[in-house]
Amino acid sequence: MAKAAETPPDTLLDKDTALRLFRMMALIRRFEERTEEQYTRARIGGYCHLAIGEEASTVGAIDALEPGDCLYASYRDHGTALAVGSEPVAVMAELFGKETGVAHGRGGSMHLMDVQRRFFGGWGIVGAHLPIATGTALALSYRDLPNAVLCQFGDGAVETGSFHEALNLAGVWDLPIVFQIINNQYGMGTSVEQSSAEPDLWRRAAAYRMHGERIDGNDVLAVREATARLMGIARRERRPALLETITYRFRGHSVADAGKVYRSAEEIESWRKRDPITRFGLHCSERGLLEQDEIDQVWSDVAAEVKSAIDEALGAAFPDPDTLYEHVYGDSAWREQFSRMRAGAPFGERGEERTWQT
Amino acid sequence: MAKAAETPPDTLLDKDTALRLFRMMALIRRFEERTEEQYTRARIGGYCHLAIGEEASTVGAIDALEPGDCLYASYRDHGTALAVGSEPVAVMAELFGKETGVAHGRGGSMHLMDVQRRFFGGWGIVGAHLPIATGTALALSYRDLPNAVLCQFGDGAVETGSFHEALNLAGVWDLPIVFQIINNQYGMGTSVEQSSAEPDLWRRAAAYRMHGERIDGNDVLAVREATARLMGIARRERRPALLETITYRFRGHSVADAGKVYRSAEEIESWRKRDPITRFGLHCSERGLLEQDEIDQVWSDVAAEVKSAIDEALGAAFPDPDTLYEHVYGDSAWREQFSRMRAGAPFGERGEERTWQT
Amino acid sequence: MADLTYREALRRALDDELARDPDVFLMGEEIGRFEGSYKVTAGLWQKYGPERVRETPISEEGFVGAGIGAAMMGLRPVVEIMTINFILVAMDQVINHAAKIRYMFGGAVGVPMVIRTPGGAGAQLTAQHSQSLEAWFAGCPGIKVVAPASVADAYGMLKTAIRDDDPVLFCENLVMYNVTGTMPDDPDYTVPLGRAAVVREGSDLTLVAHSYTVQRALRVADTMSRDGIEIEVVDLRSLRPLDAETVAESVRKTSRALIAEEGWSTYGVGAELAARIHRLCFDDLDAPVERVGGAEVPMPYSKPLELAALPLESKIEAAARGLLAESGIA
Amino acid sequence: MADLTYREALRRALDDELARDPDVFLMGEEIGRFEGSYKVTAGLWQKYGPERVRETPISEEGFVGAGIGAAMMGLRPVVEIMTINFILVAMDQVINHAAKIRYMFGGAVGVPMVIRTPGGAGAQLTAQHSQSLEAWFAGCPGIKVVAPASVADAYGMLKTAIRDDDPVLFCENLVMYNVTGTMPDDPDYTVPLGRAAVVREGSDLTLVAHSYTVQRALRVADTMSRDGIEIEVVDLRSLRPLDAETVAESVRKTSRALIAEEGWSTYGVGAELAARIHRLCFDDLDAPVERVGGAEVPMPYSKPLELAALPLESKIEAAARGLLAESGIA
Ligand SMILES: Cc1ncc(C[n+]2csc(CCOP(=O)(O)OP(=O)(O)O)c2C)c(N)n1
Ligand SMILES: Cc1ncc(C[n+]2csc(CCOP(=O)(O)OP(=O)(O)O)c2C)c(N)n1
Ligand SMILES: [Mg+2]
Ligand SMILES: [Mg+2]
Repeated sequence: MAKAAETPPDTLLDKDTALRLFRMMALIRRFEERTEEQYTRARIGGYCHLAIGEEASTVGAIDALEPGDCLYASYRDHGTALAVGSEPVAVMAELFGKETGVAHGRGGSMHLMDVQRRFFGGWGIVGAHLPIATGTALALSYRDLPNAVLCQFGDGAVETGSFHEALNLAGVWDLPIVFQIINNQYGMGTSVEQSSAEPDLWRRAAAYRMHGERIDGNDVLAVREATARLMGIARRERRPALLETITYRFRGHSVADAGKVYRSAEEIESWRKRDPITRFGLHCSERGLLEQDEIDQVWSDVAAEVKSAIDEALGAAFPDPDTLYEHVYGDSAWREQFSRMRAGAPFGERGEERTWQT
Repeated sequence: MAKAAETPPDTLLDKDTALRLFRMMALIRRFEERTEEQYTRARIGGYCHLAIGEEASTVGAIDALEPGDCLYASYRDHGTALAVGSEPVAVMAELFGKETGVAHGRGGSMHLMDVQRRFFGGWGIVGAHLPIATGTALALSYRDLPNAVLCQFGDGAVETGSFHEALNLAGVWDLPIVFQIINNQYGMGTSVEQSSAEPDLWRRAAAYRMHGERIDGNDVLAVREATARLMGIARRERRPALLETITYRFRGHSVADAGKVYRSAEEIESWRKRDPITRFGLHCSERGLLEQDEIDQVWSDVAAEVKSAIDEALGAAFPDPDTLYEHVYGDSAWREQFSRMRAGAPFGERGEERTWQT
Repeated sequence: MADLTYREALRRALDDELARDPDVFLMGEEIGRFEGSYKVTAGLWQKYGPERVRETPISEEGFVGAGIGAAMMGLRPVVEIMTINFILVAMDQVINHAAKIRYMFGGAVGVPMVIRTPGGAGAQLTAQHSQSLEAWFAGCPGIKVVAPASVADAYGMLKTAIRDDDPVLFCENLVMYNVTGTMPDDPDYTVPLGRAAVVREGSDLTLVAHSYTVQRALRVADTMSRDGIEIEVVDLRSLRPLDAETVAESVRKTSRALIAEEGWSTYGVGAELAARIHRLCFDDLDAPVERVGGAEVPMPYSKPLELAALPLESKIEAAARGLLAESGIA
Repeated sequence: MADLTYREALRRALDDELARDPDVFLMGEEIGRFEGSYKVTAGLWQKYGPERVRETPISEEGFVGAGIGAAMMGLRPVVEIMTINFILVAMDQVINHAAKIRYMFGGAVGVPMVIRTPGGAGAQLTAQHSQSLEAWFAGCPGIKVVAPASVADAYGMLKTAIRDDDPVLFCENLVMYNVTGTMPDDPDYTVPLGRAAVVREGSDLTLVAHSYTVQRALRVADTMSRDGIEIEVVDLRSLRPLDAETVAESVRKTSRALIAEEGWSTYGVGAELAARIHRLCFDDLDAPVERVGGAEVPMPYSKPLELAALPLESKIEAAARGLLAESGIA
């Protein structure tokens, strides 16, 4: 197990990389803050799970992916989509439920994805995407492709049966997959100690003879190094791994939760001091990689980018209600058959059979 | 981890105990052999899973239970029921589907039980009774009772999500339960190596900060000692444990499986040499605990006992088909309502409403 | 008579039963400190402590199973599944275990457990969080399935369910929680399971619904009443057993039946009900039974699509008018 | 035309598709060395190797999920669930995932996966191993549910299902495996999904069934034919989508409909069908649609009880005669 303090050698870090990582974390932070605001203005519906504070765990890991690698995430996925490279405007449009959204407005906040970029989604049933991600790793192996899967999920997912079955399958079948626990220390209001008989979650790997490792998830370089290393082993040696990145969510579980009943103000404050973005900024300026004015410039750039994403997404069209039945099934014959169904009537019943309109 | 060779001190063993253990294993062996024969004579239907060869794992563990302890088992449960003390005739009657069977003919081979003796069943969905057994341990703890639960299952069940969720709950809630893996090395035709990323199944306990231990499941004394010790800890300290007993089934998975495609004749033969009953008999005679004529007497006694169980069970009545709707629901008002339903008609429809008979 | 919310009525029923019977305990995710994802259990953890209001990890299969095992010992667990969508990971425990134990074991042991869980849609929660799956459970012998649609029923039926000796799936609805209504003052008030109720009388058409859709049905009836059309609304209340006789009685009077539900129509609650009504009222019907349900799509996120998918009042009304037209009333 | 068993027809379809398309692979418990619990995959592991005929641990949730994730990459997994009873532990993967992915992701990715699984009862397998749960899946948008009842359909529909771009639940039946029938010689023979078939013509009553119950229906029709009563038997073949029009056409001719199924009637396949028939044939029916299903109990072990619970020919015949009597034919 690598220790939290073991920041990887700085040789890894050139200016371009530093800027890219910093910029992406800043973009996500800004995007999430404005998302919260858009939610309170009722432009976004449903659940809205922010990952403010967890940017290093997301960005560090995703930055370590190579072309052809595949990614899965939980519903707390706004940052994931951005880190993968999806256009902020397409992500915001999805949150607004617009036709130009990444999922054409069908998925919303919890189900962002970008199959072109091999981001296979944001998923809403805790733990359930682990077996699915495992199947994608199986497909890579079946096709003898040189890539691997990164599957991210929360600490709460570790207690689901799906976690166990997925890790065992990955282990016994030697699949190229890295399971990343983004341990923000709570599943809604339940602490890891309360939900896990083994609160050192990384130790669960041993149950599958798998490599397990815990790192400081607020250290973007540590996350990036560990992910790159484990994904490398997965790609080359077809050996899966479990990576636990310790982080914290500053906000509540969702926008509806103040996040204060189950944790103390001191605890939150202590984590704010470890803000991954501030910390990485400091790291970079100390090492002369980024000047303060460059940092300031990034912040104003991302603010502008998010603003224009919002503006553009606001102007986009909602899906046409007449397309309601599209995409239930794939092949076109079926699509046609189902598109003529009358909304609300039993399946397969045709609108034109009735004289009255709905 | 206790080693396979560490047979517990003989001081544990007095003549009565030796006789009781030997007798029970012999009874089970004989009962199972005759069951197989009854099955081929079509007096028993459905699946029929024999545990010939596994007697020490069953008897040793169950002998360690104290009054008030609760027991759960898988569908391979004929020996379990006998070991618990259910009448052989009631067990055989169940296999014959008779009203006098332990479950009044409703459950059959896979669902034996004896609630009076706190044997809470034989269960047919692999792994699914582990959470249920955990709930019974929760009830013991809730009621502050000084007992514990013994939950037995096969090696195949270890890969189910239920295993993971149950062990985690037992661990995080400090429940009085011992999970016993009766590792007969195959789930149907699949070997443990093939299905488990960690084939040392006992090591899975560590994932729940739980004590894990593997012992020779063909050594009835070792099984008894380990179970007694771990159940003692569960009772007194409310600490769960995982106990793996290594054994072997001489027959196929069920009477329908010859059991030879997936394992070699040599392998089977090598295990026959480790027959738990022969071995315990030898152990007892070497130590002067049982004379050969006593052993012979046991074998002829149990043969007679099984024979009379068969004879009596054969003579018993089948359930009255008119009782079909009994026990779907518990309270009597409901029972009455449902007993008037017409078989085959939608739920709640009354027989007398129709003029024609079924 | 006091006015309160559906949520508060449920909370009181839990509180009363916890106080009344030491064998009753609650179990579920976030039901303690967090007060329940939808706040139904607010204050109970503080009042009864962590043993009787037991917070669980995210292990539905595990803790539904644990509820069964505790119930087999005579306790009366009330298990909360945060929403009905998540019960699918515990489906085996509910269907293959809770529902079958008493029978399979020849009557020797029962499972007096309640599973409380809200279903429903309408808040843009998308495909994995917007389902109404109760019909599937209602098709399974050995469990009872109820779905109260009023404040008084929420209170009275939850108490009855907790006292019942068999597993009861107690279906709540996300949109109902804030609905207010009156509740009888009687602290011993209970409502028997298995009986439908005529919640509005009318002569022109019988509109049958359950859970939140009853509220929609009542609004449709009010609207159409302004045009002189009187709709009789039947609240099913219980899906298993199904009180088809109360429905049939109404249909015999009105000669027309429309069933509305939030779930998918095909193989849904309305399918069974339509089959029953036709059977029981074959000579009374002026037109075939009509059904309105949620559009048969995984629920989309975008508001205009979601609205197009929901069985809104406008769609129920259109179907009612269509049915009346079909049977000669314009 | 060759005579072979339903089991062998399935095996050939798998063999043909494995040979035809390298993206097709099989996955499930005991399907390799052990040749499948019911021997449907016999010989395929030897022929195609362990990558294409993948044996799994007892982890239905895990490997159904893995099938989904592989299908999202464009592979065509054919997953075997040993019996439909065990699919309940993977229900979340089927309903919340396989069925919703294409829609939820705006059409960007589909799940071309087949889940093969046998249901049915009759061999004293008891409550946890005797269910027919297909109606529940048939109620879910996003999946297709089929249940072939003949050797030719077993072959032709399995091939079509494997080539389909969406998840298909392919329901087999334990009792069917040894049933023999004829199969067309054409190696390109396929059967489209979603179409019912009239498998016996008749004028007096339409008897609708699916899966093994079609065999029972045909026997009942033969028996009653000796008394001069001609029953038309419709094999549904597909439960989602449901070809109600083919059924209705038959009922318009016979004026009477009886639905038989192995599962529980209430909220079962027959419920939906009865609702549809009444709707489509309102003016044609001489009597309300009648249903026969498995008794609504967890299946008991004991033979006399099991026989009492099964929808045997005698019960179907009695219901048919009752229906004829009710509508004036004695
Ligand atoms: C199977 C299931 N049960 C319950 C829920 C409700 N739920 C949504 S998020 C959540 C907490 C998850 O915590 P964690 O995995 O730590 O992720 P985090 O929210 O911290 O990112 C719960 C219980 C769900 N979505 N799925
Ligand atoms: C969830 C589930 N999947 C599959 C089966 C079919 N099945 C019955 S027994 C068995 C093997 C179980 O092996 P193991 O747990 O080792 O017990 P053993 O038979 O060796 O006693 C399987 C796969 C089942 N009953 N339940
Ligand atoms: Mg978390
Ligand atoms: Mg085994």
